[in-house]
Amino acid sequence: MSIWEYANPKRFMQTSARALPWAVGLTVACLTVGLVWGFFFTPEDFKQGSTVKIIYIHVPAAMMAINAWIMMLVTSLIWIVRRHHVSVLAAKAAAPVGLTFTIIALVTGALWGQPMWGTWWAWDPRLTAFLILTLFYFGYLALWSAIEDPDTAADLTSILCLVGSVFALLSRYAVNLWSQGLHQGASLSLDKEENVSDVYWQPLVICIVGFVLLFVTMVLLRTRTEIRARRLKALLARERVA
Amino acid sequence: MKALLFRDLRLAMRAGGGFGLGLAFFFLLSVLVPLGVGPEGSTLGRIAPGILWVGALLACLLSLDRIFALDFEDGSLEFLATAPIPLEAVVAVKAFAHWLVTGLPLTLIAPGLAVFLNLPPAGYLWLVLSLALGTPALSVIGTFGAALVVGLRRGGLLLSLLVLPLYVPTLILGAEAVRRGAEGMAPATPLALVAAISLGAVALLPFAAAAALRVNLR
Amino acid sequence: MKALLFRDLRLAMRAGGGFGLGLAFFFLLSVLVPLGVGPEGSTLGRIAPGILWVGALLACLLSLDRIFALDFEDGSLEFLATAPIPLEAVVAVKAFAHWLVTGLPLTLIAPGLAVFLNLPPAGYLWLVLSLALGTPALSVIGTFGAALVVGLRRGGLLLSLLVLPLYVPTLILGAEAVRRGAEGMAPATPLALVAAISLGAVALLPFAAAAALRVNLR
Amino acid sequence: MQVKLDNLAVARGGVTVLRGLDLVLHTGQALILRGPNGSGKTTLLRTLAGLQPAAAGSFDLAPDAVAYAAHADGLKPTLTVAENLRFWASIHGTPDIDPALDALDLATLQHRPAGQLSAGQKRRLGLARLLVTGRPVWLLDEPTVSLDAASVALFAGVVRRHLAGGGIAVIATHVDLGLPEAEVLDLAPYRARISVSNGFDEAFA
Amino acid sequence: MQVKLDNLAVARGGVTVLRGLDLVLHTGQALILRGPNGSGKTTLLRTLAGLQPAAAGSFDLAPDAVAYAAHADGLKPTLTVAENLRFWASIHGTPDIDPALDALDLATLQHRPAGQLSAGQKRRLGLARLLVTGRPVWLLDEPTVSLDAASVALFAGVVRRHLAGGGIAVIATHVDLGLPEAEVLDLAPYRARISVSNGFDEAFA
Ligand code: HEM
Ligand SMILES: Nc1ncnc2c1ncn2[C@@H]1O[C@H](COP(=O)(O)OP(=O)(O)OP(=O)(O)O)[C@@H](O)[C@H]1O
Ligand SMILES: Nc1ncnc2c1ncn2[C@@H]1O[C@H](COP(=O)(O)OP(=O)(O)OP(=O)(O)O)[C@@H](O)[C@H]1O
Ligand SMILES: [Mg+2]
Ligand SMILES: [Mg+2]
Repeated sequence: MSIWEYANPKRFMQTSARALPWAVGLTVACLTVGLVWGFFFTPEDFKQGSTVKIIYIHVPAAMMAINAWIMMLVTSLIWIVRRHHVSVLAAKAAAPVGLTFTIIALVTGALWGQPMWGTWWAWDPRLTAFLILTLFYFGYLALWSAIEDPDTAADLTSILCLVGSVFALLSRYAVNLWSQGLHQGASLSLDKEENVSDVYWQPLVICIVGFVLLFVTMVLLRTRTEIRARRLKALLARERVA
Repeated sequence: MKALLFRDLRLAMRAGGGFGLGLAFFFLLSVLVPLGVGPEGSTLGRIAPGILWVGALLACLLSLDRIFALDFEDGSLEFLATAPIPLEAVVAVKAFAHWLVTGLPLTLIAPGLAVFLNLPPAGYLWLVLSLALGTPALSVIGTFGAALVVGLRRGGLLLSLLVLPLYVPTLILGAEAVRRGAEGMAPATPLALVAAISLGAVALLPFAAAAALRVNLR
Repeated sequence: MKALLFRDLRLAMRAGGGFGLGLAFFFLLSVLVPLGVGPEGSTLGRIAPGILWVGALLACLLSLDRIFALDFEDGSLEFLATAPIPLEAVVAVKAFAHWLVTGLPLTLIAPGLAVFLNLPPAGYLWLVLSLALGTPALSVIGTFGAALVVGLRRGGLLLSLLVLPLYVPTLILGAEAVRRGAEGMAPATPLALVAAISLGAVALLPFAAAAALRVNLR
Repeated sequence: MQVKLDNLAVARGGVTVLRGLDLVLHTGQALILRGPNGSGKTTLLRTLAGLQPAAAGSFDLAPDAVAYAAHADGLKPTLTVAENLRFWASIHGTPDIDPALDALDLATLQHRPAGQLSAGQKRRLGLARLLVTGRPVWLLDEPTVSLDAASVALFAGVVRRHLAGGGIAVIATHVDLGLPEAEVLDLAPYRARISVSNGFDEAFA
Repeated sequence: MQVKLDNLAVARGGVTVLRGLDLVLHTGQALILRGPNGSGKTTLLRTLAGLQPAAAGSFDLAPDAVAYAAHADGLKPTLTVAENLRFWASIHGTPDIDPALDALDLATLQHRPAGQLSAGQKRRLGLARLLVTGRPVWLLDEPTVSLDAASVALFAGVVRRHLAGGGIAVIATHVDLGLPEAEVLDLAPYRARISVSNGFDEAFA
């Protein structure tokens, strides 16, 4: 059996129905452990005080915001090449989730920026690139909602997602050339020495896993909703004709 | 194809066509910003490269929805899609016509408007050069955006929403080149990148745009 | 009349309608200007009042051509002109609907965008106040402009050209009020003038607009 | 109720196309305008509807007695059939749209967005608007374009009922409407000849 | 030259409207599509023109053999009649527009901007475009809308000459075109019945 079998809506509904309870359970477990550990059982930073704990939301949200877009890119490609409906509906389902993560990252970043940098917002490359990502999410969603016919919408948004990804990447480089950064670099890389100290690191990893699971759960749920909405629409259309 | 180009140019020149209006918008923005921001010369000089580029970008943007919408509404686009020229060529010709009507005049008039905004003299050459290299990208990207929204009634502002983020790299790099030029630094790197974006966009986006058009005509 | 208002609002909310797009444009401009101008906070803070006002103005401007053009194209406008409500009331209702869909949300979202542009904190209150008092003028003046160009195919950019000069006083005074507020000076005089312009425009322009409409329908 | 044309001339694009129209229509009467393409039927109807001034002569018809149906139907594609109709009904103060929906057989389509109708269905909706205006004088410009035979008959019935209820109808058309009782006016004799007699100042008519 | 439909089904807005169309048309043949409003004539013509995919089945008709005339005429109001036509002529590589102008009696109007034509004159210009495409298969959607009787006859002559020259025409119409030799296809029997058999997933056709 090939993996494409799961792109059959019926098949997908069955499998996802079985997977969902597990996904929900794991998500709740990871997030509870990670956040409680992070918020209540780690010391305060000597420099940042308790604001350092924003990291447990900010960093996972920021990571997932980018990964959600990447997932949308992949599923959009699958739709363009193989025309599996579940694939493109998963992209559609992921967009609002990704957008929410993006906004969470922006808001937590802003809350963090106020004590750390003395401003809610600075035109730092990473922040700017993130803002542009937000724009792409909005554009993508706006295009979906503007088109009536679902297949037309799927095709056009997939093309937009593809082209948009290229330009998002270009923006990232352009922005680097344009401004020096305030924001810290990657602190979770494996090959670097100066990772965040262990006390912060372990709960952070759990939180990141929790956010990944949260994303998967949300996307599964929303994809199921999209499939149902699509069926409902077909039923209504048929009733109209009858 | 030549027929299509000439028709588009002729339509642009006729009453109610787009020629000159992009230009007018560019002009008005360069006048409004000093009115809004206040008359201090030094501040204006500092923001001039950015404002001029933003102005050029908006002027392009505002004329985008003419590219396909009119042809769609009166049915010509369906006839063009069934005509013996590939849709990719139609898209490329339309982008080129848009550039001739918008991007080129903008580039030529920009130094004049830079005077209003107090751009330092060292920046003039780079302003013209960066616009000349960057506006083709704006036209092609815009044509792609217009192809995406062509089926929708008055996609105009949705179009802006879709296209503006795509314009970001060109804008940043173009304005950066002018700024560096105006401050006496070397503007070669951003300028080369702007040219690269233009080339890439011209080479690849017509295919994406034609695909989008086909979907929209369905 | 209430029916007309509700229809216009409903159309704006439907797919392809104008709601949110003016907002999106305002947002985009506030983001693009720093990208063009460069990231320095102090420069941005200085130009913020002007840029925000120019942005609000352009966002209004871009949604103007929807006011009558769609109704004209599908023939509704002729039917409305022969309907038992005075054309002046039609114009006023349409201007009001435009303000509800564009001016009001702009006013509400402006403080959020001011963050991006580093507006000094003292300016926030005056920003909201000046927009609240000034955007009705923008809508009414814009409706008048839209009535002038309604017969022309894609009058969009011609419309900009006609309306922008009419927007100038509102822009100058509105931005000045915010700038004074941001710098801790008294913003009362320009603010009062903005309010006066709005009142005058709301009271008088619907008559001019209705006259223009009648001519254009001929 | 009557419509009276008194030596009326109508112009389009600065050129007079019809002149010398003298005519009285009474309650219950229908008039069918005939004439080749470009003879000025649309121009005449627009003038009677008060949308453009008469070039010469005059006519007696209050603008608020007129319901005009042009080539374009004035439909909003994103609103449903019922929403479109209800809007015009409330503009004209008509409380109920159901009679109009039934008269043109639109009841089953009423929840469809107007943009998704076929050409003939759109046309039926456009004609239904006439009923909710509640106005006595109908000016119809090629009302049966795109309609199938059954709908044309339906429409003829609607017009007949309107006339019976004391209405008046002026209809421009090229095809047979199934209204044999209507008077037919051929516009050919009224075609304006070009006269240069009154000198250059006719450019400022 | 032939057009072949093989168990073709066509859909609009995600709903199949016609199915089971089997049909062969040969050189010189004209087919008139009849069916009430909303029966799917426009949808069928658009599908044959290659503008939308077939919902099921297939048809044999090269896209570059087709000239499609829709409800909209594709005219630019600011270009003159001759300019409009010359554009389509050069797109299709036809050197000369005079025969087309003469065939539809547009020669006297050729320097008028298309926006200033009356409804029927516009339509004639739209039909003239068919002649300059030089393509053998004409797909016409209600071509005689707004035409007066003389123009309808003119148009019938044009179609007849096209057929005699080895062409094919498929024409959707509600009125009589004066082409008694054409075959008539009533679409009623092909109306798609609703089948629920293939379960929910037909939503993802
Ligand atoms: C609105 C403002 C902000 C935005 C949009 C933002 C965005 C981001 C993004 C995109 C990442 C990258 C995640 C990744 O690379 O996978 C990140 C990570 C991070 N941010 Fe922010 N940030 C903001 C403000 C701040 C502030 C004010 C601080 C603290 C002073 C901060 C501290 C961090 C840290 C420590 C990381 C983890 C770095 C890493 O592991 O890669 N951020 N943020
Ligand atoms: N906008 C315009 N500007 C100038 N002349 C026009 C305009 N519209 C129509 N005309 C011309 O005015 C004359 C009358 O046009 P009108 O539309 O009234 O004709 P009609 O009888 O309705 O024809 P049809 O049967 O084709 O609809 C025609 O010769 C036409 O070419
Ligand atoms: N854009 C659309 N979206 C969804 N459904 C549509 C759309 N356009 C038409 N339909 C529906 O599809 C069916 C077929 O429409 P079509 O336009 O092909 O009919 P037609 O035979 O051309 O009718 P007419 O004689 O009125 O032109 C109709 O029921 C119509 O309501
Ligand atoms: Mg007419
Ligand atoms: Mg049809």
